[in-house]
Amino acid sequence: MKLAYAKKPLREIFGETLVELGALHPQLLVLDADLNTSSRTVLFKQKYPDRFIQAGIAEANLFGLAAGLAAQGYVTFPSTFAAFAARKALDQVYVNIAYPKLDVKIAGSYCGMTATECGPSHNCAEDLAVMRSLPHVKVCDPGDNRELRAMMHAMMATPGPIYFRVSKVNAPELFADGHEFTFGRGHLLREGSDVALIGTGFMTAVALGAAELLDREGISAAVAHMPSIKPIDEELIGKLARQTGALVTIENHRIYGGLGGAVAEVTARDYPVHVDAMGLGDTVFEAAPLQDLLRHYELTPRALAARARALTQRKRRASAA
Amino acid sequence: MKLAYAKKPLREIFGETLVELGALHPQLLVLDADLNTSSRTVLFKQKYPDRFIQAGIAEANLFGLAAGLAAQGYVTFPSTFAAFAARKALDQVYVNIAYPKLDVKIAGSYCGMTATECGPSHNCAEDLAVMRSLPHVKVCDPGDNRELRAMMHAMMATPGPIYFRVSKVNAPELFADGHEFTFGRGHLLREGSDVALIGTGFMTAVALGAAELLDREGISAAVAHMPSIKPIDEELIGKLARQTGALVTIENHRIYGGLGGAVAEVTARDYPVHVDAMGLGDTVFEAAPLQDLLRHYELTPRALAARARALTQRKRRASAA
Amino acid sequence: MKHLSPGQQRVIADKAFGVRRLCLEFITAAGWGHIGGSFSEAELLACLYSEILHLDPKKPDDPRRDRFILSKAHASPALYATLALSGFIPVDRLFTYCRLDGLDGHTQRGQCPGIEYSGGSLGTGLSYAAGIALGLRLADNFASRVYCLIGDGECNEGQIWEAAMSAAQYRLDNLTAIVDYNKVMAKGKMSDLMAIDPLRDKFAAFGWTVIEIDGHDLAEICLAFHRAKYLEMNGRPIAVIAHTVKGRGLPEAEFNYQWHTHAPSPAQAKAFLADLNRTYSRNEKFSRKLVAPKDGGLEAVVTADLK
Amino acid sequence: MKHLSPGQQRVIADKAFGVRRLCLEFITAAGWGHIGGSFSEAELLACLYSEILHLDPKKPDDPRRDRFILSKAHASPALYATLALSGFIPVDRLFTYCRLDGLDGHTQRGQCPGIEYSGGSLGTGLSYAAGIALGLRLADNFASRVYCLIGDGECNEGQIWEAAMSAAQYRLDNLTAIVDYNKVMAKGKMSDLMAIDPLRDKFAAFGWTVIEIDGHDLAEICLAFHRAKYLEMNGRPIAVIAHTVKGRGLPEAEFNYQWHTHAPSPAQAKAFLADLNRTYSRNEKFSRKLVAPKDGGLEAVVTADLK
Ligand SMILES: Cc1ncc(C[n+]2csc(CCOP(=O)(O)OP(=O)(O)O)c2C)c(N)n1
Ligand SMILES: Cc1ncc(C[n+]2csc(CCOP(=O)(O)OP(=O)(O)O)c2C)c(N)n1
Ligand SMILES: [Mg+2]
Ligand SMILES: [Mg+2]
Repeated sequence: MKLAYAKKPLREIFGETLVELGALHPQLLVLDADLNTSSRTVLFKQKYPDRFIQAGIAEANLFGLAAGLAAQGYVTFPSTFAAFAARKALDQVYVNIAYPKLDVKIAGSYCGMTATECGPSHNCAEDLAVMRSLPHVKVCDPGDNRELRAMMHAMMATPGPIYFRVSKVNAPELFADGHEFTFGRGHLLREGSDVALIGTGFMTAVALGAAELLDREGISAAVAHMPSIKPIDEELIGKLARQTGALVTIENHRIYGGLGGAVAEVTARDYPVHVDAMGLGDTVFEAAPLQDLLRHYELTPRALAARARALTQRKRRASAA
Repeated sequence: MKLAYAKKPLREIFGETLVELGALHPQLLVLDADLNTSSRTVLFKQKYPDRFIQAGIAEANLFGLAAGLAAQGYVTFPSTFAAFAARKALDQVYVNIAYPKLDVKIAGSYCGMTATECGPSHNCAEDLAVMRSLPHVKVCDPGDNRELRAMMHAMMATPGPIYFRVSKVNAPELFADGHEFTFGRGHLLREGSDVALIGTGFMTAVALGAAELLDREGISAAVAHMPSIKPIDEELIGKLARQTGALVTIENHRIYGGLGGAVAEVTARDYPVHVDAMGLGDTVFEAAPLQDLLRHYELTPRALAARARALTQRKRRASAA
Repeated sequence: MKHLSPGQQRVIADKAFGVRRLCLEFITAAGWGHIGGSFSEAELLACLYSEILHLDPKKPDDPRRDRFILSKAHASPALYATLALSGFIPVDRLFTYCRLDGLDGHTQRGQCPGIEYSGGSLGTGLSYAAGIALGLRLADNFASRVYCLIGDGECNEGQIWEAAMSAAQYRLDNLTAIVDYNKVMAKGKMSDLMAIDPLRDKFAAFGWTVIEIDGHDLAEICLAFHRAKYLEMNGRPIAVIAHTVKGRGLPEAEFNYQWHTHAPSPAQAKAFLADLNRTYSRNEKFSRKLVAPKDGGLEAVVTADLK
Repeated sequence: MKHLSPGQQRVIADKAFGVRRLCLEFITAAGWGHIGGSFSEAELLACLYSEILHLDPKKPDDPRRDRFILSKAHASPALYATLALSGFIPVDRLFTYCRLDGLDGHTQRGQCPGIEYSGGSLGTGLSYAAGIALGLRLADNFASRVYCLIGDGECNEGQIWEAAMSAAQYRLDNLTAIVDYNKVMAKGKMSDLMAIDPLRDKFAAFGWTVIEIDGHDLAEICLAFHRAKYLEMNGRPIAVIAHTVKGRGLPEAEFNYQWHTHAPSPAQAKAFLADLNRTYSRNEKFSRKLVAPKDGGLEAVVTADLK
């Protein structure tokens, strides 16, 4: 199955959907920390200047303001780079938003390696683990433009804190119009019996590519997409664990406590099978163009196929023994 | 085996060991953020006033100063509550300390539920997950006074960033004089064949208690203590997985991405067995005395024994089927 | 400009004394709490809740209410006591302080009527208060005002200055920050640990109108808030720097960081009440017999299960 | 007090021009980089590295060296170019900017000689610089000074004020902060987004000596640093507020936030070099043919593997 790639990057859809939601929800406010043309909240700013709040380069205050506004009945979308939401302002996100369960929707843009040339100070390979470790916060990483849009619509019907990822990547078109997003629901994109590849965000495209490579050598790989990391689709994980007995996760994130960690926590509790987690190891995403980063850190269809192949062989040996 | 409990709380040993190390290492500096009599760095302050730096109530600056000093060849021990190291100053810990691998040893006191009456703003049930998600950072939670002391001595022989937990708890005396701490090394405290209980920090005392209760009903429970959470003792985890096929972890922390997560990541990758993670769920540690918190959140020998019993039964049913 | 009648003065003074007495009682019963910062803010809270804040205990969520944010949330005992003495919560509720399902050691939004903010992490309250003030503007609510009480040590936190900068940028003159300038933080004197002087210049340089007062003088306090409310609506947020005495009312605790966070024994509490009666020439008693709690901690829990 | 000879002036002016020309070249080659903030700081860096900093490219780790911290690390291109023109790194190294195993888009401690600090997260540099200054004191090193260049937008960050407060508390007069006050942040004018005026009053209220200069006037810059070094050793850290023009030298980029972070096409770069030659009445050329990189991104990687 040949994937088409979106003409518009995810961040553009983020901005457009904010404008769309702004028309439907007068209580929706957007807050920025001097990044609006990068995050694309500028689109909302142009349409609703009175509902756009510029907090300057002060992320702690950004989230404190968003919390105070939410306490008055507004639904606030404070937006900055993932690094500054998950790292710089984590205390404010926890104590003023997560703990009191306020209605704040946090968009972490330039997530994972997608700050690219910005280098390790901006690339953020820990936001999923950090946000997942907080109480009451839903954590998501959309796979394509339609899913991001559906996700943002779902947020407005879902009270409480939500963290979701945005990037400047042109995502593959995984889904058709009318695609539905539900918190805690994943999607089986491809059936398979030997191994299951589980992706989140745009990395699911890599999983689909790997499945194709594996298919060419007669290995049947299922592919699942997990846009909702907390809560995560335990049922789908269980189904794949039973069907294949071998899972490989791939994420634009460090391999500690993110998608791989969340999946391992579920399988270890309920369906003990092998889970091989692919992502960044105990290091940082250096500065480089996206294509070079994907290759250097071996987050490619070829690399994933190799890991999946090794795991299926291991599984065969184990069952043979 | 009846446990004796230390007369002195862990934090007192932290302060005393700083003084001890101060005499051995003239380049050791201690930094405080207006908490020295609580964290007990006050002992170092009294002994080495010129090597004690008061940063005031400004945790971001605390870690920035510690990084700049470390860059000049000092080994710095910035100390504050776990909540303010892992949350308030996470960006500084990441960008100025973890990423450049500076020689900073971060003591997170009042960890987990041990801020007790301070309530959810101070109790910190995410520090292990957060610190584990960062690159280059070793993460530890000592089980008793002798281990904390050994751990701090080991740090001085181990370059690079380290995060370790301290509390005001009187820990059980798990180890004898001369106990050695090695990063990545766990300890098997009790042999067992039906199930393995894995604890970290002072929660290992709860695991030992539970093993005793299980023993009374004829269930043979191994008990392992994991003071080093990153790196973690994969060999010991593998051994326990093979021997018992059923692990229960218990930690003074939320169950996402901490000890339970680290263990599940290892077993899922290499030794697929059941891992039941006990700790705090998707909520906060409310304000109350420690004994009430342990009971309310069901982090007691009885509760752990019940979970372990259920898991062994489940395992039996599975192997029977 | 409104002045306080002797009658009003008495009502407020009674409330301030009652706050101190109650704090002594329930902090002793809880075995935990912050006396120093509760006693330094007693008059400020008594004035706010008697004369200044538009609040109705029967309608604690009235959108047109004034908002009060205790950024220095560790000093919640004085706030809880003030709420009890102002009809928001029954006095008995105070004795659930730091118990499971009781009042939080700091503050939890919505945990009891009158608590707007989940606090405890210093430095976060003024941003939150500025957010509320901004929200009131966006809702065209010009009736309500926002008051935020911050600690002097808390002014070490950079976020206070981020919030200050933004409140000036947004021209939030419906926001009043009050600094409980009691000269002492948790472990010592501000001047020794991390000085914030000249504090007036700092707020002025950040675009605020500054009013400096004696934070224990009821008339000065009320006058300052009236000025803030009626005279200073010029687009600038208002900082009231209240010079106070940490632990005010207890000779042993005054300016003594060792009473920043420490609970007295029942015996000490009795002696402290005597001190209070002497200081304020009164003759009040505790409402109940005080017993110190004990926490057996980990050992108690483990050994109990193994019985 | 030392003054600049015409000869020294020429050397510094040449370096500042060279920095701009090189930045244009390697930012274009990388297809990424911050022109606005690099051009506003060019004269500041040229003066520091020609006349002020005690640094030896042959001994970049000499403990008695001065330390320079670029807190506004996104403007690293100008620093890298300055290091190249000062003998710390070969000019070719500049063309590895933003490539794997090349120079970081911000700065990485130890990645190349002369880089002391891993930066990119705004607000963190001044604390780090204060830590170094404190470390020098503890080591009885009174020879070395610490210079930290921060952005004006960066002054929105509360951590800058935490660091400022502590540097005054520690009496770090071996620390000089330089604010590149170019009036523009990433997405617009400071005054529209989050104003920091009156900046002089802010630093003064935080206990610093303040010197205000034209950040493009070589004589004024050097004079200010000499004053900071020789005249102002009174226990107060020194803030040099350098009034600059963001994008200085390129009419299109001056005070234009759209050139805060944006790489020109090779054609644009040529035109910009012409502008530079006109502005500074020179006639320099690029050292190599410029080609814009292209990043096929996710699609390129996935489709290539499926070939
Ligand atoms: C971010 C943060 N750091 C540290 C603490 C621990 N702490 C609680 S109160 C306190 C001292 C506060 O001093 P001040 O602001 O002067 O309050 P007051 O004197 O009115 O009690 C500290 C350091 C905290 N609650 N939050
Ligand atoms: C904490 C943080 N927030 C946001 C950014 C993204 N960012 C990079 S540069 C910049 C604007 C900086 O403006 P200023 O300090 O005035 O620098 P200059 O004008 O000299 O380029 C921003 C918002 C960042 N690098 N760090
Ligand atoms: Mg104080
Ligand atoms: Mg600027």
